[in-house]
Amino acid sequence: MMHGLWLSFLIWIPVLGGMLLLLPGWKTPILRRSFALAISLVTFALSLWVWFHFEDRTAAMQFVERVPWIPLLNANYHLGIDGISLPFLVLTTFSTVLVVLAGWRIVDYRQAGYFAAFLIMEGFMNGVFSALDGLLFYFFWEAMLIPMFLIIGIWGGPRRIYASFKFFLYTFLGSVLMLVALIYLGQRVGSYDLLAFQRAPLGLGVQIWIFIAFLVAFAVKVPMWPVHTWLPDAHVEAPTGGSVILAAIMLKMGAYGFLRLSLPIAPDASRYFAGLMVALSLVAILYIGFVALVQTDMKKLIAYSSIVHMGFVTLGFFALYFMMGALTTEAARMGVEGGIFQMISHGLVSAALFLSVGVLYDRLHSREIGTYGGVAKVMPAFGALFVFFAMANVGLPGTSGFVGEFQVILSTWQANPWWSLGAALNLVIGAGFTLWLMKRVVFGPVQNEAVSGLPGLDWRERLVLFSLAVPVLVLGLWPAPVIDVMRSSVAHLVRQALATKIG
Amino acid sequence: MMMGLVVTIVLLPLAAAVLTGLAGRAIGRRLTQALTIGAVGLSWVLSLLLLEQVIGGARLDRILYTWMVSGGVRFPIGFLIDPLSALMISVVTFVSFAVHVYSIGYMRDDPGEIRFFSYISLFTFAMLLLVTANNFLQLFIGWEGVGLVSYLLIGFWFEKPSASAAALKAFLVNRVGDCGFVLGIALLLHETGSLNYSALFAQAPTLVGQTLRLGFGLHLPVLDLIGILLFVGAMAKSAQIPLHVWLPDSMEGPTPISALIHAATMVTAGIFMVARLSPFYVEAPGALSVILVIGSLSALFMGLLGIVATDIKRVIAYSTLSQLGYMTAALGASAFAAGIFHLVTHAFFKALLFLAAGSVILGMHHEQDMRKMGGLRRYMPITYATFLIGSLALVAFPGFSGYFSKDALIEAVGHSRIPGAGTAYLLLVLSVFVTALYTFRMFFMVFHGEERMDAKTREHLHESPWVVTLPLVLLAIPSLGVGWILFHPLLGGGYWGGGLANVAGNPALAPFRKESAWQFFLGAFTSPTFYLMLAGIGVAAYGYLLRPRWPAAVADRLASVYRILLAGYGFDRLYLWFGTRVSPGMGRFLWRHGDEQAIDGLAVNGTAHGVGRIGSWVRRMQTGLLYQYAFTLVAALVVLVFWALVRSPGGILG
Amino acid sequence: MSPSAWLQETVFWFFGTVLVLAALRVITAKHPVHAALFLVLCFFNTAVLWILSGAEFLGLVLVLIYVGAVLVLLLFVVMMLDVEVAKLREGFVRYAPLGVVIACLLVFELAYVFWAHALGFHALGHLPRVTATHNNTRALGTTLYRHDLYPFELAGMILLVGLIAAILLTLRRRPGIRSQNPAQQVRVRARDRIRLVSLPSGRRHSS
Amino acid sequence: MITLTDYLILGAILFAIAVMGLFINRKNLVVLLMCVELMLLAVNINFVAFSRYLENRTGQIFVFFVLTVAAAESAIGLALLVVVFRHRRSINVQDLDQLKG
Repeated sequence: MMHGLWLSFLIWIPVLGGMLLLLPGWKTPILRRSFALAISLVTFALSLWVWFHFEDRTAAMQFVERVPWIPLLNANYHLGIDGISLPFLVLTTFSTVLVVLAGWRIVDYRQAGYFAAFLIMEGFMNGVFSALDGLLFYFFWEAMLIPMFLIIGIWGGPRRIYASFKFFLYTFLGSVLMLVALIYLGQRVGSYDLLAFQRAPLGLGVQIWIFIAFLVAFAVKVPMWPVHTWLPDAHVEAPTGGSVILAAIMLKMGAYGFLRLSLPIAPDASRYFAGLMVALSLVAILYIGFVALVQTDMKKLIAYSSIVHMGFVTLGFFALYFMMGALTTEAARMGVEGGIFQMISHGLVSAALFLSVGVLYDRLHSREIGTYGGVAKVMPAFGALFVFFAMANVGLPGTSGFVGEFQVILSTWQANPWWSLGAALNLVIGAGFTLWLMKRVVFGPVQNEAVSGLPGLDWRERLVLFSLAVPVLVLGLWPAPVIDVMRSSVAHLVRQALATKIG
Repeated sequence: MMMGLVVTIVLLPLAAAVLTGLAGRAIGRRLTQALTIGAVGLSWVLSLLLLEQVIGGARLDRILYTWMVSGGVRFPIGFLIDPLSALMISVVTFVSFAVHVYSIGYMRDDPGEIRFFSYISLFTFAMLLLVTANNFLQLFIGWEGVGLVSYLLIGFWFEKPSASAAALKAFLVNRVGDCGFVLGIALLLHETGSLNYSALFAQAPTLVGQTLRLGFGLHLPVLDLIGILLFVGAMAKSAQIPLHVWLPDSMEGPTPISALIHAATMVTAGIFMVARLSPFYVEAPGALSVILVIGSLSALFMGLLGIVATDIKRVIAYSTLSQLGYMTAALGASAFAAGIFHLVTHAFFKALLFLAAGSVILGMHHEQDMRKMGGLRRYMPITYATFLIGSLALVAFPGFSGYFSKDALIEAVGHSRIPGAGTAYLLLVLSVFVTALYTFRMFFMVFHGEERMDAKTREHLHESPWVVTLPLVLLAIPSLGVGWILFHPLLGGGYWGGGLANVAGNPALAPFRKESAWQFFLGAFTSPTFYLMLAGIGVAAYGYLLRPRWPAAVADRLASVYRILLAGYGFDRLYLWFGTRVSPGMGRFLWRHGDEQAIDGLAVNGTAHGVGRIGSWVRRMQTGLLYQYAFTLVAALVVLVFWALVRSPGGILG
Repeated sequence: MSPSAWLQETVFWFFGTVLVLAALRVITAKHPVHAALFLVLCFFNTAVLWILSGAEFLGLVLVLIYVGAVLVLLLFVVMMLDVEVAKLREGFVRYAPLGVVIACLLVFELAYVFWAHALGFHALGHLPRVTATHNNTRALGTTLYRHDLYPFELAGMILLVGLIAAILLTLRRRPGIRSQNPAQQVRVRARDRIRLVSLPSGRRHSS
Repeated sequence: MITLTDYLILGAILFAIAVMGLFINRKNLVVLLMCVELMLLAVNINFVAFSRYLENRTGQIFVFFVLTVAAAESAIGLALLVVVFRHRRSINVQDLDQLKG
């Protein structure tokens, strides 16, 4: 198993790079941009290195680093990853590269700050995914809000102040409760080691409170119905890059929190609340699906579609308590794996969709669906890519969007056929809102002169979209590598989640 | 060796599609055509090789690679080659090849030509993936793959709003089916723990009699439920009532597509799937009954719609619906071989009809309304002849391929003992008349009678180029002859070698065991269906050749029926209402009232406003007058001390 | 009862009574100057009581520093300010009952605490006698300069801060009054004061 | 004999009078200051008495510090009073409501 400072590098190289960008004295903007790109590429390469040196036959934490941090509280600078966090690390570093590329020419206002914010955020997000200490986790969790808050608030649209505050307060409210729960656990266990939390026996009453505290924090982040309303606003107002990171990574934090904290630390409470969680997930899938259908703003529509997809994720996680029949643990594992895969796929696909909308927005400065029509005629390559990503969003087999949905539907049936039906209805509703969007934006007659004068994709946009299309396709045709990486860890997690900690 | 062969057959069209799709503009249209046609043609040739091997007894059931292993369940990609899939491969590649060639002429002036060729190659790949699958995952991938290409091709002329709407409709309706399909897969995974066909076949007998508790007092037999759920997918793909609505609209796509996808291959995927799973379906008689009823209903009622349609392609589309109904009914009667037999012959003659219709449309400068045609036989002799062959095959004129498959099919349903077979038989026999009526109505309206087109069109009327007529001739040959060749091997059971099952003791196909094609041909003249068919042709001739005013009079007399038929029984209107009124209305309600008013208004901004309001109320306590603060402080002190005294042991009250 | 005890008790009761009465007058006096003077009386009485209980140094300090400095300062201020007394006594009667009630309640509660032994001082009784050789000042000094040196220094610092703050607060620069600014005087440079102007030499213009 | 209780009661009475003073002289800032002085005095009496009772000088040390702080407080308080008076020509507490929310 590997050791060394790799995770620290993943966290602090982008943070330091971002800070360097903020220093005055950069001669030209191009130099600054190139530096940002270089930093993000280096980080991405590092994460790939980690991926290839990861040992996927064990559920134990790897690349562990542990240094005393606050001895008074027995909190440690404790990092480590398992098969659940690894894919997210790579996803984070990958998305950041794309965001830097996508913002290359588009952002001209306070460019240094823009790139710096993304780099710093990347570091913190990596921190969340690799922290194994409760306080450290909380530190990264909150720290990453700040760059995003600034990104929406400074480079956002006209209602950016409302949106950024809504985003911040919503998420902050939840995480404060998480802090309370973490402190309680820290006091009780005597350290903030997440793994120790996972091992500590807890009574059902205590678990329920802890679960509720975590739930509020994570449900907001996921976001689950009914605490989802910050997301459409945040997405609409955020700049393209912000939307990409928000959709691709930030939403995953909540679900990741469920996996890392809620399920293993409070398994009995999770069982206790599983019915509620499943209900909320199904509501998200169906209710939000209908809401998405009537959106007239492209970004809003995609934002709502994100909520739907995250509904699948939570459904996959929490259905595991209801599995019955011959395939109990198998189905539970399949559901969790499906949820995780769905997150990764959604990270790629929604990022791609937001980037695609960004491509249109950069040209006509409108996100209204009614402004467009017949884009495929004018920008054939873009149209093809946009439709491709839409198909991935719909969950067409052969794209990554299919895999997770398929796994979740299959596994949910083992719990309750009706739930499975509810989830499967998204095949229709999801296709409805996504393809209706395509019909109105990409297809149809060329709507107006503005559209007919649209310039095609430049090499940079092409590069960004293609580099997303490739993993979407490859993971759709061969999801095994990602599933293999997480298998042991998921099996371990399911064992923890199904065990009891009472007494 | 065989594996390599299969992989080559399947991947060749994909390679062509990817190459032309990505670099089509760079390599030009000539090379694009050459590449795709070459690939599909090669696939066809190789498929014949494969067929030969299969007839020689070779079988293949192997995994190519593991897609993933999740939760201990293996999701494989692999191939199952047996007589059924080998037959399907050769039909698919052959029709696809013919359509490829035909498209050179048909799509000549279209700016999207390269895209078109790339699409149909991709389609061929997806369809091959579907028919060669040995597991449900791959079946589903191919299933959705053909759906995707169908979507893209219906919306090929995406600038036409009606085309993109039709594409969307097709996709959504198919998705409804997929919903059932996926759930069916989930259930069978639940029961068998595997996605392989073989596992299902092996375990199906042990599942007989087991029920699934669904809550609400529902206890359904597992096998029937699996069968019905999977069939829901087939209903959408093979356009059976009530999920048929997308197929008539799909005629918005280019005509070669209508021939390839919406007549010959893709829509038969559902039929193929049921036949593929026949060893399982025979254990689920309840599901078979459902299939039987739905199929026979579709056969008759979709045929009736063909009588009133005026768009040449729509008539053929309705006839496709009806014929698919026949096949479905055959499956339901447990006469799987008859269904597949009809599938094969139908693929040829329906593709032929569509391509011939395309040729007509090409000649008419993209006019599809039959009321503006007439007398075309003089201008387009080859098209006329081939169209006639196709029509005769369609109405099951003795000797033509359609006769062998369809009459055998009807007879098989008649012999079947599946519950519902009696009614189904009646419906099917009735629709023989209907089929003949609408087919020859179309035939006479297009090729005979007075010339109703305008002068300008007439001037330019001429026979289509050879790339168009060659496929017609190519397809006319099997339309004529394939019935003779295939009748005995397919229905006699010699070909299948146990590949297709039969419900135990069901005599549906028993009469054909020993019959030869010739004997069956002779039997035609004693069967009632033959005379019903003649009657249909006769009525068509009367109404559209001899007394052209008569049909309008009949329509007037039966105005209400006519209106119902024109509206397609109202399915479209119902779905449209649901799709454009109910769902968006619901969405808008949930959005405005749920999200914006309840959650955002009350909970989120409501909290903020509430805090503000409480603040402004509490603010009044802050008078800024120090003595009031002091007073509060002291008063609080008094109270606190008092409290402490009360609480302390032996306090004031104690 | 020994004579000294009797004496002590008499002194305590006498001065205690005067203290209470004076305090009452402090809060009821019409004019703030009177109030201040009664406050001085209060402090004197308290000083006596402290000396009685053996804290003679503090008693002295109270008289010398507090009365001598602080209260005199207060008196000065009161007299300097031209205060409208009548207006300030508005509502006096209205709030008096409330004040009396609260005060009585407070006294009752506190007395209850002391008498009912609620605090656990079961031996609340006689104070230890002070020996004649006891030197309170020395003892206090020892403690202050040894034990509590840092707090002591800190107290000094607090006084200094209070001093500076008071001066700064009341310091006012009236416009139109010329005053020196030492800082400016120190900072001054030659070129601020002298301007060298190169005038054309005394040649006459040729007109 | 004078007991600790006597001293404490005396302090309590003094404190109560000071509190009462706060209420009935609710407009005159100067008298309010004086009342605060009275309160501190009451507290100091208690300190001294306890110091004697427990034979512990810490009480007296505390008195010392309280006196220090009280002196500083009244110095600054008076200074503020003067400033307020200069600005407003009044020391009526009712006029000083800038802290209102």
